[in-house]
Amino acid sequence: MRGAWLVAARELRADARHPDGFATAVTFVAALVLIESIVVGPQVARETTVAPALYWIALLFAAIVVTTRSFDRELADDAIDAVLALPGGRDALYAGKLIALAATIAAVGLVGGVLQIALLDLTLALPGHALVAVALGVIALPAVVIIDVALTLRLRGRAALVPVLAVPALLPQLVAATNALGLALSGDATGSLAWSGLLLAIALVYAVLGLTIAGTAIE
Amino acid sequence: MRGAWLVAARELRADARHPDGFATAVTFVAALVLIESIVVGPQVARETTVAPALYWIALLFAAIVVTTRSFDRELADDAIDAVLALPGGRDALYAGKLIALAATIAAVGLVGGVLQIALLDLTLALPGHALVAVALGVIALPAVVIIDVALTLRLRGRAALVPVLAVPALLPQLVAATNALGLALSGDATGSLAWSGLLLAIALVYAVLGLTIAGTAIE
Amino acid sequence: MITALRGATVILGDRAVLRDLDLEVGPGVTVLRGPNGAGKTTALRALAGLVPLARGTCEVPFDLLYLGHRPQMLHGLTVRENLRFFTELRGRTSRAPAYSAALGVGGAREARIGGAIGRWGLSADADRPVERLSAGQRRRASLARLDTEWCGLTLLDEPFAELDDAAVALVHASLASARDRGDAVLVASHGHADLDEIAGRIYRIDDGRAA
Amino acid sequence: MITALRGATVILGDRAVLRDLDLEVGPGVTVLRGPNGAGKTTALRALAGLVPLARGTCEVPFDLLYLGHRPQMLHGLTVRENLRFFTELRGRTSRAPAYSAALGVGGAREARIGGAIGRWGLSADADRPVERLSAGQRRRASLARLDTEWCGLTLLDEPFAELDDAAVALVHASLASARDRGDAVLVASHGHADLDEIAGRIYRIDDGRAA
Amino acid sequence: MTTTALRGSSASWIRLSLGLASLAGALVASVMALVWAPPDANQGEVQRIMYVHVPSAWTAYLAFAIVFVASAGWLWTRRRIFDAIAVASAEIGVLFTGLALVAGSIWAKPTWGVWWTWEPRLITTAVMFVMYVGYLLLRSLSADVEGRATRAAVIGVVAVVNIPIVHLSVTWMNALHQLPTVLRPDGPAMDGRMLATLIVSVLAFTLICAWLMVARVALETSRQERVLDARGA
Ligand code: HEM
Ligand SMILES: Nc1ncnc2c1ncn2[C@@H]1O[C@H](COP(=O)(O)OP(=O)(O)OP(=O)(O)O)[C@@H](O)[C@H]1O
Ligand SMILES: Nc1ncnc2c1ncn2[C@@H]1O[C@H](COP(=O)(O)OP(=O)(O)OP(=O)(O)O)[C@@H](O)[C@H]1O
Ligand SMILES: [Mg+2]
Ligand SMILES: [Mg+2]
Repeated sequence: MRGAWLVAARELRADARHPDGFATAVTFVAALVLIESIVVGPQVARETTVAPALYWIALLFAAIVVTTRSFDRELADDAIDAVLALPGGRDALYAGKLIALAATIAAVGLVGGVLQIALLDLTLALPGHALVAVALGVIALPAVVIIDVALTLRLRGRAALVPVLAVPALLPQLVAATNALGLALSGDATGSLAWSGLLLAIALVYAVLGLTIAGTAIE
Repeated sequence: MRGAWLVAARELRADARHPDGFATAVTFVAALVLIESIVVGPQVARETTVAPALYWIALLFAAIVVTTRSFDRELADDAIDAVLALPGGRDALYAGKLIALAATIAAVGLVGGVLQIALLDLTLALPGHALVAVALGVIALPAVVIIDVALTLRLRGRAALVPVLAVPALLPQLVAATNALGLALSGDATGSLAWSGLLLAIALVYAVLGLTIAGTAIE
Repeated sequence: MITALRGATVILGDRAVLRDLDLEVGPGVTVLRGPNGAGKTTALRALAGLVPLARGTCEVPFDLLYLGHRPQMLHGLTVRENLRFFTELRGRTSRAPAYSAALGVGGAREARIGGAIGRWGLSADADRPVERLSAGQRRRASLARLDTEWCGLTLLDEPFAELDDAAVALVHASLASARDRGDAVLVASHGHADLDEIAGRIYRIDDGRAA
Repeated sequence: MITALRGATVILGDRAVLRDLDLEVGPGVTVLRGPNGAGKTTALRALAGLVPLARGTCEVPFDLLYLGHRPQMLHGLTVRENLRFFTELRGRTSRAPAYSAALGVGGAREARIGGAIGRWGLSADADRPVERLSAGQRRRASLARLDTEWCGLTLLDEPFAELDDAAVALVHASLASARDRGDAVLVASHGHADLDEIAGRIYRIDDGRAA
Repeated sequence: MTTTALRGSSASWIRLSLGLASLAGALVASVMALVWAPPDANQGEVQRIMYVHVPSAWTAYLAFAIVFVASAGWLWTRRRIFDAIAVASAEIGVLFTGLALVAGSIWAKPTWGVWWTWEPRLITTAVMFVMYVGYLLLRSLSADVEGRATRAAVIGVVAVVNIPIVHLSVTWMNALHQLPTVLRPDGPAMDGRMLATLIVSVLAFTLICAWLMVARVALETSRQERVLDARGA
């Protein structure tokens, strides 16, 4: 696992060099939240059950986007083969990308969340609890999506297959994250923390599962 | 323009060889409609204003997915350069992809529509009018998305950039298509046809615009 | 003169990759030499109209065949389907009726495609999708276009890369017959000294300039 | 014996690409020859653990350096950053403490990376992102790993592709010094007859079998 | 040669007897379901759909559990037979999930007034269906025997969590769907003849499942052998 930090640093350096990836992911989240709000109507979109759900769906798709982008870079000139041929390369690749992508998605989530609060004029009763929910909810996303992207690495139709594989697997996570954030919005501290606890459990399970199978999953 | 049909045939042949691309696009639409309906709740999702909006959003993202896939295939081994270096290659590429992708998206839209009707238990008052709306609404999607994908062809962050460029450009189209389909659902024949007329106009404008600038847009 | 770059300057990213380059391509084989990073690929792409000039002019003839660094075959289609697509597209878009006729239709065209496939040693792989081929096989498939779509002007970027000896000999034979037909071929290559024997003219560039 | 394939069969898609192949790599330079599509690349990938065997066995040593058909550098990072990443990662994951120490840390490591960049003629391009390099420059960057991460076993797939004469000579020098160190190098190549002079052992394969 | 011939004939004998047994089971179950079992006190005749709906769902569970075991077996041993079993049971599981969905929908229309509604069991069943369709899509996309098996096995291992989720989903929130009536801690709560019919239907479906499985596994192994034999050609 000692290589994980190196891979993460490499990932974040390439991202920082070209922050356009981050910028587009944020714009993507904003556009999705905006368009979905227009569709369901502003009253509905502001409800404390609907707003967090829209937020997490947008974040899930943003996670798919940044993960795919990260692996696309890896596929150019077969860069990934060089890492896979190193001892412990597969595990380092998974863990490193997990760290880097969780950090990126968390940043996208923070900016996207502030945007959504501003756009929909939401009042956040418990900001601290909301932060905890976002921080914990953000880990499981790359843990699952990385595996799905890795499984479909050189396949045609990857762009469509990843959501198909990831959405069902992340449904419990989406439900828990929506509830944790929704209760933080409406001011139910204990309820929010209980769901956040579940989020932590889900994140741990998926991360451990991912680390276990990454060796076989990454072709 | 005589090369357009050849390009379209090539495109459709490669797709037919691997219909999994189509299958995943359909599953993608189904998954998106499913998850969005879960989020906004079944009562809301069935409303004649909301259901068509969800449908068109899903179809827009499916269009982005199939178009990106189509150009990804083109980028492998620089295949696109060979077409661009041929006389009239750029225009043939745009027009050919427009034909092929409109056909593919129309097929995805039909299957996805049937799925949505079944899933949400919708009653379709005017099936004929709905078909017209889908047929016309489907043309503008690739007309715009192809240009956006072509503009971002070799850029990082393309996956996120395309929706950001396409969604605002297609907002009038989404509104018109949602209304045309919604009125067909609720049984207002003249209203639906009026919006379909607007859809036709939008499709024509975007297709002509696309043909005009394709030469410069495709790098 | 079939094509020429005159005072061509190309800027890619932060860097002037070609600077005031003059290059004339007439009938016969012209060779463009230079070390790695000299600008050979960029010069060919400029001639093919794939890279804009910041300064200078480029006379692009209507019809040309550009075989780039990578094999340029569409993944998902077989070798034969790729070759057929290119011949048909060229036949349809070419402004010279005689030329489109010469490309053949139906049976004649299929026969020529089959002949090219056989000549480049791809008979066993002709109906496999190109992404399943080895690097050398894919390069051969791309070079088979020399036989199916011969052209007044052909641009070849490192045609020998990835080829085994048998295939290298085939490229030499193709170059010789193009020269004998009076067509123009521009070959970019760093090594392959034996090219000099067949070359009518040799340009040397370095760092984007004539050297 | 440093590594070996025994009775190796590899099936890719619908096709048996290697069939019952035996291949032994000992200290010194071993050359793998064969025409286009023979299975050279696949044999190297099998040895690197990148392709599963359908039958047979492969003894992969813990540490190896695999330089494939393509340059394997991460786009978005510079040449120097790529080289630094690989050295560091190898130093961290290697089980041999002496080896990780030899890879150097801090100043010593940076000096070695700088030396490799200079030797492969990339000083002017070391701090440019790799996607802006020409094909030959990118290949040189990849080969610079021979100097920064020398290894008990090195697998080279067509190392001469895209290189100009100066760089070809550098590869030959690297092969000679690896042999003198007693390391094992396996080179897959179709041409380059001069490899035979340095080769301790030459395998010929065709259609996935020993030929 | 003799052994394979022997194995071949014994395999086809098993297949034949399983086929006959499934046919017999289907006949008996049909008669019991359509004639012998009493109509439901509240729902009347439509309730007979249960004898298709419930066995389909349970057979799908069984098939997906086999996918899990076989996927783990492949990842552990890399023996091809596990991959063949995994793909066979995944297809059968998708088939029977589809059947349960369709039968459930047909049942829902007269009893609930809609073909489909949004409540936990229905959603989770749909999600399970999509996930295993994804499994099959993933397989169909990759042509490499080994790579395909490994990719699919990863999903086959992960997707098994759907079974408990679907089963337990009725206990979440205010479910519209039938609460456990048979598989519940304090024993089945159902008319005796209905229960007997249901048990026979479940047995019949399990037999059909086994029959399909044996045939599909045989097909898959012969396919694998053909690919392996390409090396002799
Ligand atoms: C599309 C709609 C439906 C779906 C997807 C569905 C799905 C399922 C599933 C997956 C099971 C197996 C549960 C388990 O044992 O873990 C099941 C069982 C069952 N379903 Fe449905 N169902 C649907 C509609 C209906 C309707 C309309 C009825 C009756 C009004 C019904 C009655 C039952 C009954 C009685 C059981 C057996 C419960 C037990 O004893 O445990 N279902 N259904
Ligand atoms: N992914 C794949 N699927 C199916 N067949 C493949 C695949 N990759 C390679 N092959 C086939 O395997 C054979 C060997 O390929 P390989 O790339 O190992 O050859 P090679 O000796 O390296 O050839 P070259 O000299 O052209 O690089 C070829 O016939 C090729 O068509
Ligand atoms: N997209 C780009 N952006 C910036 N610089 C580039 C780009 N592509 C190429 N260059 C630079 O332009 C110069 C010439 O590149 P080019 O590919 O034309 O060289 P070449 O002569 O074909 O080299 P080789 O023999 O390695 O193929 C190189 O120094 C390279 O670094
Ligand atoms: Mg070049
Ligand atoms: Mg090779």
